[in-house]
Amino acid sequence: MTAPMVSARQVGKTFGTLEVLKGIDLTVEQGEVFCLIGPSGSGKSTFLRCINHLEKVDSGTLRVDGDLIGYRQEGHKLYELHERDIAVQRAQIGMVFQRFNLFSHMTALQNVCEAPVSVQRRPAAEVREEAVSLLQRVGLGNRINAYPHQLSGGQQQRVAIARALAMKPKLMLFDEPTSALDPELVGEVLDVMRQLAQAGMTMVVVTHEMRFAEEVADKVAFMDGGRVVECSAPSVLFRDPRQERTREFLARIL
Amino acid sequence: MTAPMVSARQVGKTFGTLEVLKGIDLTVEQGEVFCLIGPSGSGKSTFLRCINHLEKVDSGTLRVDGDLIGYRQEGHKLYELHERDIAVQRAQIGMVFQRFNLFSHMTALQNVCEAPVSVQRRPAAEVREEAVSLLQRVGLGNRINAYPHQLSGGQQQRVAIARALAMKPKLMLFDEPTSALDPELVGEVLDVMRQLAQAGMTMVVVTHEMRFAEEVADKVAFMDGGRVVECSAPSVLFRDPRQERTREFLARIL
Amino acid sequence: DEAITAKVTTDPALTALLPAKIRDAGVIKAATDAQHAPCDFLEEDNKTFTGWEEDYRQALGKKLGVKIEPVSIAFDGLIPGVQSGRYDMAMQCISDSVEREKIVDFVDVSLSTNGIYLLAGSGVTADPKTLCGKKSGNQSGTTYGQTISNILSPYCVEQGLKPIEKMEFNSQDATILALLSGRVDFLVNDASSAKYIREASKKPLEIVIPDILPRWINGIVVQKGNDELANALLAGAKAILADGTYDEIMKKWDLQPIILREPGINLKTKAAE
Amino acid sequence: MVIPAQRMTDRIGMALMCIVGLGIVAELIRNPNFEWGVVFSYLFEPAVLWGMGLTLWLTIASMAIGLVLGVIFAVMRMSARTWLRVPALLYLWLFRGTPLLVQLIFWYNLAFLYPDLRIGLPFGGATLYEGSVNDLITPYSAALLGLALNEGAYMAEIVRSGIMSVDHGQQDAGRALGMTRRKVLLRVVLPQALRIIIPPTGNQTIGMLKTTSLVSVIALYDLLYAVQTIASRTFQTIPMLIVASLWYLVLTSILSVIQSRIEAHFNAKSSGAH
Amino acid sequence: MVIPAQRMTDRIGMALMCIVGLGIVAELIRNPNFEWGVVFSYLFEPAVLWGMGLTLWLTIASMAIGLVLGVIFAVMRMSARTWLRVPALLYLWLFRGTPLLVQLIFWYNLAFLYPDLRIGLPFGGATLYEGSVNDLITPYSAALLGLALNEGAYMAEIVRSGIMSVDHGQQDAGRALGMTRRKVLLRVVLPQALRIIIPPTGNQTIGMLKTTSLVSVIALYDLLYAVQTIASRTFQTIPMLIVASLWYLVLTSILSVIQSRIEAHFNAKSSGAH
Ligand SMILES: Nc1ncnc2c1ncn2[C@@H]1O[C@H](COP(=O)(O)OP(=O)(O)OP(=O)(O)O)[C@@H](O)[C@H]1O
Ligand SMILES: Nc1ncnc2c1ncn2[C@@H]1O[C@H](COP(=O)(O)OP(=O)(O)OP(=O)(O)O)[C@@H](O)[C@H]1O
Ligand SMILES: [Mg+2]
Ligand SMILES: [Mg+2]
Repeated sequence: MTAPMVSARQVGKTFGTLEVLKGIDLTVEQGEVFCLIGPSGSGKSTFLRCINHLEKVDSGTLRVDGDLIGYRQEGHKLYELHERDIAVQRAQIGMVFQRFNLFSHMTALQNVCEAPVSVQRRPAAEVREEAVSLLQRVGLGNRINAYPHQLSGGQQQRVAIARALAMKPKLMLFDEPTSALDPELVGEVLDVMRQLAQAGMTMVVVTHEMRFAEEVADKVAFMDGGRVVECSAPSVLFRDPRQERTREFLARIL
Repeated sequence: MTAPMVSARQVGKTFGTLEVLKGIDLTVEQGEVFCLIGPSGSGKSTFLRCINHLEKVDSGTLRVDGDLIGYRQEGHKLYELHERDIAVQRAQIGMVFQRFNLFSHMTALQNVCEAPVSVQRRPAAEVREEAVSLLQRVGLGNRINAYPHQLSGGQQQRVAIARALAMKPKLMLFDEPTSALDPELVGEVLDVMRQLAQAGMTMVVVTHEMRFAEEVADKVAFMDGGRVVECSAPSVLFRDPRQERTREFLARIL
Repeated sequence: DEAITAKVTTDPALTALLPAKIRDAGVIKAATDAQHAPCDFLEEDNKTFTGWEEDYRQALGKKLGVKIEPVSIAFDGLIPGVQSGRYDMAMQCISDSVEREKIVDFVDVSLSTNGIYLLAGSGVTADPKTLCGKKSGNQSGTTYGQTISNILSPYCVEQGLKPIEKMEFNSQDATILALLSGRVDFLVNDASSAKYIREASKKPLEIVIPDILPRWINGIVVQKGNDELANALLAGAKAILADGTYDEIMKKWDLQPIILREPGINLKTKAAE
Repeated sequence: MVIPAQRMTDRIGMALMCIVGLGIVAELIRNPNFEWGVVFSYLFEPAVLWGMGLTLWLTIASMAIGLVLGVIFAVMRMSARTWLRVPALLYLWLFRGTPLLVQLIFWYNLAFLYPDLRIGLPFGGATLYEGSVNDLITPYSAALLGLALNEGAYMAEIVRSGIMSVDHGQQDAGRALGMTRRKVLLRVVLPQALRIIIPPTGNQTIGMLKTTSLVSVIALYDLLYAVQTIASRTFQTIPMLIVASLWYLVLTSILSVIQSRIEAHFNAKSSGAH
Repeated sequence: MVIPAQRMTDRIGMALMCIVGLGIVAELIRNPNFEWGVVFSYLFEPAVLWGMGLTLWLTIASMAIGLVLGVIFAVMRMSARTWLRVPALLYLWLFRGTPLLVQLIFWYNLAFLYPDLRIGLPFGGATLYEGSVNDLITPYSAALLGLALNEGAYMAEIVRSGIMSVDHGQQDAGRALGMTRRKVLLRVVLPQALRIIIPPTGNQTIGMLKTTSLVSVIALYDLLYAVQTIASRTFQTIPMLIVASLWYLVLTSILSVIQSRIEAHFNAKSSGAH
């Protein structure tokens, strides 16, 4: 029996006095595409950041591929991991941010090559070749030497996706990856994501693209006020939601 | 006969060697809601920035409410306006950016109050009252004292809209105003925009929300490669586009 | 000065007085701030030390059978340099005082007196009353300031006149510049600088020495308690005084009035006792 | 139960820090060469306190003027207009390029170069003021002139780096709201640039405390000069330098506290705070 | 035909700039008190050139070391670990808080406080080195030690302000890619911080050219000391200071050109460039 790719148990997170996550329970199986939807401020981004320990979980446990994220368990004690061990965990988890966060002093190509070369220590020539083909896949074959500020918002986000994919992660986290893309290009990117899903990539996607969620996701979770209100197959959640709150939310956006 | 609110004649713009706008001809009538759609990099943002002279037009003329923007005409000569005269023109044109651009050292309320007080020199108390009600209208009545970094992306963009509205502009420019908003909140904001339209506000909106364009816009222009490919009523453009390129674009996103 | 030093003969009995470490090295490390003509300054090449004290050191060294090697260092570094043992002695027309003798030992070898320098035709005379109410200038970190505030100014007040307005400058040339630009009416400096200051000034200068000005004793500074070295230096000083070398040097520099005929160690404290 | 990482490293680090710290303190107290008795006997000497007063006064005044000059010249240097940019560049070049000592001597002895000053209408018009430059330029005004003009040149670069750090979208937003460049600068850019400007300005201020000692060349008696005067009389150079250092440390500490207060204030507002 | 705004203002400004500029140049040439003849006769004096060599060498060496120290202490000061932060704060406090003059005298005369140095194994182990501190600390090493440690404290604040200016999202992105904090710092944050760090570092370097003159207190002869020595012999203070100023201006100009080259390089890459 393989462990689930992501398994969250009673995950809680507080910023100062603001309780942002109030006990999240979620399981993402291997190879699953898991979509997170919910209103603004419901904690979707925060939960995603907890998955690769960019935010420290305050209570509960979070496992990726069976390993506790950020901690080592011995008996009942949790020992926080050393930074370089956390880095090793993160290297296996790709992340695409809401706000691109491209390295602004590097070209598109350098952005994509940076981590495979400096973190995974793979040969530069090989990485470069792969990076070029990744950039072509996201439609930027002709802008590989442009700096981020020379690219439009849409172009920047596509570079960010290529950058995350270059690490060949076993799990990909997307925080509204298409929210800055043109509708015309959203399709292309969603295609890439679909291919990834078919190749067995596990993905957690925060998105407002309900059509994508309905079509590609294996499971959809609706979050509100730091809680998972409802989590089920998209066919169920979108057509026949159990909770009143979900119904309200969907009524307003569909 | 009233002059059109925006009238662009052969507007051209070049960045270095890159010709971004290749002669734009457009007319936006008073009280019209005018939507700009098109693929990434087609020059939509650039054209919008030309309307309030944030980018200097390289060739052609651009008039808002009958006045040349950024220039004064005498005979065949165009005299560039003094900066403070351009500022006066801009004060009458509201703008909402793709990337919020909230003043990061001010609270939401201060962001909204800043320009009416310091540019229009209106009494602070009166402005404050209006600002609070504007923030309530965009659903942020309870976050008026938060700084931008304490707000989620969606919340920030709503403050930005309130900030532009506070100037009581005669023309509003929106550059993908809802691209960072949650689907749930998009509706609320579009409602605000609808109300504005009914109150006679002229709006130029770059958007990927085709449903909004179809429903609210009086006219839709499709841009590609720095040119207006097609411009007509939404019913015509979306259902029965004349141009092959438009058809292709719409096919992919609808 | 080669011509003078050549005539000095080394006295092995004096060499024996030196501390073993110095005898072995054959060198006495000396610190000075070579920005003070005519005591210590550099020749045109800006490398070779010159000044009456340099000639004195060469003669003294020859007499003692060692080389006295000077190093130029800003004034703030002189005393810590001697205290830390980096330098065996410091010499830069340093005047002796009871207070200073508590920290270091002095081998006193010369005198000094102050002079009033003024522009020709300024109406100041050797009568100290003519100085009252005027602006004075002096180099900071020297005893000239005390001459003004402890002797001249109180004298003026005693006489029922206005005290002197004192200003200090951090180098001799800045002080002279202040006089030339009319910023001060007169300046107090070492009387021995007369020849040099006169030559260097672009305007004619006069020097007056009122009677009420005191005479100071100048000496070589060594580390406190380094009696062996102090005694050896004193013996050497007596020897070059006895054989006439000292007089010859001072004649060359036109400074005979400041020769100290009875050199000694810590003369100020001894005088106080 | 959650055990933080690197607890061991942290403990060893803390222990090491305490041991080394105590060692240094013990050494400072024990070593007789520091002569604490002498240090304390001169610490509150009126001449020293007066010197410190002058140091503090000159620092505050010249930093205030320097900051204003810095903003003006930073904006001029970044201007698209040649006739604003070139003078700013020349100013920066000249005042950063020559030693402050020289500038102070120059201002103070302006009378040597120009004995008389005549302010009048141009082209042989009426004389408005005529007099000796020495009367006009007192040691204080010369010191302030020299320090502030010099500081202004350094501050201009610091302000420029702060302005560069503000996202350009902020200016777009301000201008779109109808603000003039000037208003955008004052209301939007500078307040945000301040965060970046503060640390190097703190540096400059703390540096200025020490730089003011150069004014001894024009007959003003600052803190360092006061202790040097005492040291040159008593030859207790090291204890007297310790006296000055202690006071400088006190002033630096006060300035650092003020700086971190201001920084905390700005960080509370700004998105850069993490 | 398009006519740019403020053409009139621009023209008047340009004219004014030229007139004032020419006036100053004419005045400099005409006024006999500058004694250009004397200036030029001493300009290439070997002692002056030697002094300049030392000035330049000390500036480059101490800025290089200072920058490295600055990065290290900036990171320590921003660390969450008390035992890293506190020593960094103390270092900053002590080295910014005391005059460089005092630090130089302290290092140079360390032998006064500790005449002998003994490096040995702890707890009474074997002696590895034993000797006089004076032999170990030459004027050069004392100067470099003093200047670099002092500069490091100032650079730490500058580097910190640069690091603060980098958007925090950049660190998130780096860490999400599996980079350690160290790698994020070196590969992502510092390269972007450089843009903001360069102008104040240029300031410090240009300031350091002048600061090196303090080494005359430990028997090293820099540019300023060289001209002062000549002036003390010839009493031609102003011409000699002009000699020094001209060389400082030359060095400053070279540094400024290097600085603007580096800035242009970074601006070409960075989004902050507008
Ligand atoms: N670093 C922080 N410090 C304080 N509060 C924070 C921080 N980050 C997020 N928050 C707050 O936590 C709440 C949840 O934020 P989060 O970004 O996770 O929401 P979201 O669901 O991703 O919203 P959106 O769709 O608008 O991005 C919001 O109210 C936000 O203001
Ligand atoms: N300041 C600039 N300098 C150089 N090129 C620029 C600049 N601003 C925009 N561009 C380029 O001009 C083109 C049009 O950009 P614009 O931002 O107007 O496109 P857009 O239609 O708004 O695209 P998107 O939907 O991605 O925002 C793009 O190729 C972009 O890279
Ligand atoms: Mg989010
Ligand atoms: Mg755009």
